[in-house]
Amino acid sequence: MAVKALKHYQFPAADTQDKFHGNQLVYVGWDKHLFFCAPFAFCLPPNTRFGDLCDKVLPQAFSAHPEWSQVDLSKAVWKKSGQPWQPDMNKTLAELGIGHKEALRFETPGLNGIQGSCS
Amino acid sequence: MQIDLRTVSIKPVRQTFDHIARRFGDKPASRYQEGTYDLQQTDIFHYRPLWDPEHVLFDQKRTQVVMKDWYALKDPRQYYYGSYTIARARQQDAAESNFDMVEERGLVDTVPSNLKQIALALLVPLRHVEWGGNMNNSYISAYGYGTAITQPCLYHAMDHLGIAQYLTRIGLVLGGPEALDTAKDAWMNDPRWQEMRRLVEDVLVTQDWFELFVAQNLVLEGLYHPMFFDRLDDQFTANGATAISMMTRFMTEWYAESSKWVDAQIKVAAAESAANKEIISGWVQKYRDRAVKALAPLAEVAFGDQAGAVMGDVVADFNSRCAKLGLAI
Amino acid sequence: MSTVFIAFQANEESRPIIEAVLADNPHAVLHESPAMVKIDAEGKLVIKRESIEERIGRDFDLQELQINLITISGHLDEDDDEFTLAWKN
Amino acid sequence: MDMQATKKKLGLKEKYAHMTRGLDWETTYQSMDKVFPQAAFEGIKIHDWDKWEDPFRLTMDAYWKYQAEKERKLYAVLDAFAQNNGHLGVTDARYINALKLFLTGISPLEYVAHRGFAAAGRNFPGVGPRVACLMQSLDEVRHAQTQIHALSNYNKHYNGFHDFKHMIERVWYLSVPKSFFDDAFSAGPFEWMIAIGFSFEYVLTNLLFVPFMSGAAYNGDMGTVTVGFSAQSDEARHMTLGLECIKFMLEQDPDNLPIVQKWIDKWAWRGTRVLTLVGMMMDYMLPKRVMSWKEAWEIYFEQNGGALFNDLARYGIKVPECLSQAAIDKEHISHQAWATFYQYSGAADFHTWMPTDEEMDWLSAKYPNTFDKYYRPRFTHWREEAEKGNRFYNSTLPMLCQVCQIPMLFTEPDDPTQICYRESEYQGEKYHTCSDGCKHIFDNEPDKYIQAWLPVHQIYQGNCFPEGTDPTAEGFNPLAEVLKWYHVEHGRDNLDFEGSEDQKNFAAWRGMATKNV
Repeated sequence: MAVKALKHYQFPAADTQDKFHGNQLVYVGWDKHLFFCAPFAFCLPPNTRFGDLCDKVLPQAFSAHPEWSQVDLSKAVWKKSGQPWQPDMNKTLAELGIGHKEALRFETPGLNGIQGSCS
Repeated sequence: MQIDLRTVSIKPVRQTFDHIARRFGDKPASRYQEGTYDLQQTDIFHYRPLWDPEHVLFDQKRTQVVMKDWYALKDPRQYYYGSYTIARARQQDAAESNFDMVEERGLVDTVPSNLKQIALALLVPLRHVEWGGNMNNSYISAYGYGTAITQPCLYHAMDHLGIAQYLTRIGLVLGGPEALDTAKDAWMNDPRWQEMRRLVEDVLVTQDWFELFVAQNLVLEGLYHPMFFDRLDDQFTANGATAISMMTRFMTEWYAESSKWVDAQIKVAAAESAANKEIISGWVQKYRDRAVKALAPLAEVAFGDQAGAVMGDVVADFNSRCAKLGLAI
Repeated sequence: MSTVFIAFQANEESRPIIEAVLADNPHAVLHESPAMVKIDAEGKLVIKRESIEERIGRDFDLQELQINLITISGHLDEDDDEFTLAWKN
Repeated sequence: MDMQATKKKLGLKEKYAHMTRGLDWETTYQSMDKVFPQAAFEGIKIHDWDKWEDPFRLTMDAYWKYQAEKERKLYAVLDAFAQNNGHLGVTDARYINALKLFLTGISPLEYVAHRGFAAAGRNFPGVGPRVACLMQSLDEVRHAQTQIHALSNYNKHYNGFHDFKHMIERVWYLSVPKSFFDDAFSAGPFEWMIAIGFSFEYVLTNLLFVPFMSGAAYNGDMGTVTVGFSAQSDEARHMTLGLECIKFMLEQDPDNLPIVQKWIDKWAWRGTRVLTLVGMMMDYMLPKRVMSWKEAWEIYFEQNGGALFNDLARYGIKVPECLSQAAIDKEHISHQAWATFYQYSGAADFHTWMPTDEEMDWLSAKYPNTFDKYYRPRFTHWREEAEKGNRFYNSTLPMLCQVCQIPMLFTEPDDPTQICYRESEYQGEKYHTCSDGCKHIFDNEPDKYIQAWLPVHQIYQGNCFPEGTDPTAEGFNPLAEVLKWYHVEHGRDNLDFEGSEDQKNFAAWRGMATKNV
């Protein structure tokens, strides 16, 4: 719907990809693990290999959780924009069609957070 | 356990907020300073206003006047809300006793009828001019830049509302509710008021808020307040209409106080740069000439054949005031 | 019927006002919190100038209520004699 | 004299009518459209501004008189509080952190409210609402200043109060309240009245000023309490203005209903989201608690707001749909927010901590359906880790909601174990929101919300480092540089309460007061 304004009202989006110096944003959330209060935002080159995201980037963010050591991301159940999705660890974000500001989530069946509280 | 906290002598970690300390050093700051400086946001705004997409919410570009630091425009009275309302409450208390005295003692009946007619013809329609003053100052308070000037402009706006209401009471005391209708009719239709109304309406649609400040607070007030609440007031007192002077005491005191604040703003802004001086001087000339023209027929009602001389005096005083403020007019 | 309410700062000036409100509105319920007194009433609550004046022994302007008022709920109607809060249905 | 006897003193209503009505006029030398350029663009139709009712009929002289009386009392309390080291009388120095959030997150909004109401007070073509708005504008500058003056004394003794003006424009969580007010002030005058006059003042500020301030009293802070209650006494006028404004729009033209309903839906939700911060202040930051957030919500929002919506039903106004989610959220949001601030305490301007056992028991009793099941295990774990010297600080930036700007911490209405993700696309770009309510707001006005200055994205764009910082230099620590840009002093203003300078100073000063040395 159009904004009702007194004069012409159109402004560029504040967060388009060109403003991130060659990088893009990707969000990643670990479902049923509210220990981390919200999904994370990462700023990465589009040619980042998905495997590198999993092996090098995500551990820094998630390793404070006592269950992280049991997580095998290659067996995680992924969603992209809320839809079931299967990543290929050898492909890059760009090749996998993970665009700027894509939201990814993963579930780790069998791991239910601290004392099963989904924390 | 009883704790006697008063006996504790502790050394503060800091004396004031950092944004105050950056301006004045880390020493105890006044309530005016902490309640004024840098209160308005300046840097980051989320959305452009729907009502003015060309600017951000608080934008220095809404006037042609340029200041390196808008907080140079401080209020010599150092009014923050508390000190402002307490000062006005004291004045309204005095005004209230004056109105009570006039009403309870029936002092209006002692006013010579020709003077009563002048008061009805001039002071009561003037409430609409005051209302314009309220609107213009609320505009500045909304769209001006920097709390140092936008804050006192709101106080000034409310003062104008207060004065409009005192003028209304004068109308009610002198002529009852009908006096207000008569005055409104004069404001809308009497040829003697039309130049004034045209000027007020033209000022109402002025976009540049500093221009508005100059037109309203320096020029318009600088001419009609001395004329009505000083010269005309002298005439009331000299000729047995002290009752009216009693009811306008608030305005006389108020103008003496607030014009000093207006002067401080103009002086600092004009001294900032040659460009500011030129712009402000130009505005003064433009509005002064129109205001003089608008006041001429009203001066005749007030002063009869003395009108020209009185107007001449008022304008001469105004010109010398502007010269002292560093304007070239 | 919905509840209206009014709350005052708990202090000496509010005391006679609260007494007057409770006397004039038998259906009103008093709740005391730290530093605050809240009065709830089904449907309607009326504060009468006269009742307050009886208790303080001087003239009272209902606009003086504002000095110690904390909050209200309901539509307000105020004249020289009464300050009324009500929901219209 | 006979004249005197027959001249009846004018009643309040009559007097007020003379004092305001008729001051304005239909302009003819300039068109009314030009004098009031903002009156029509939002689509609200007003046929007769004289139908406006002014419930509080304050003339300026009465305003000055009563407000000056309030100010005299208030500043007497503040002076006494400062002279007697009143800050040492609070129950527990943890409490002071709630005040930091108040000064950095709320007082600057009072200031924007002042400017916004000055604008509304200029822009409405009716004299009644204009005068009421201007008085409110004046009250709002009062609130900003009295809060600053009350907290000025805390600033002298505690960290985190020191640079509130700088922080409101920059710090990540302060963009939540700031963007709320920016959103309202950038809207037209009628929407502003719904946003602030109605939703914020009528529906929401009671929750901030009444139970929270009563809590401040319970925690021994008479300075703040006096400011809070004294401010709220003005709110009684403001709420009445907000309610009157909404009734007026609805009565003037049936075409106004859908516009007003859309604004009510939007602002009820915007406000509810901002109140998340207040919920956390009540449940976690007041060492002695008067009532839980949930109880406060039930009394001041559900009962009071419910009465209001019942009343507005006769105009066809429906209870905003999003509020059914709020009824579920009331059991969760204070805990979710505190968990967020606890883990991002490294980037905050106040201290956090984990509740004690006794406090957790209170939370279980107040939140029997949720606290033990979802939150106690997490909090106990964090506390144990902290005791082992392993205090959890999250240093990866969170994903934010495009509209409310809160990290995406809220859970699905039907599943409190699952983060709620909502996604929209506009002009080929993806936008994420935390709830149906926020998504709806985005989808209604995408051109507005795509401009949002989202703190996390701005950090990644490199816009949040001190001038002259070189992000390519060796050893560049982005988070440290962001804190410097915020003017948050690492190790002093942020991190856990345990071990903080505030904690040490308070204990030492209290020790001086209770011992003979």
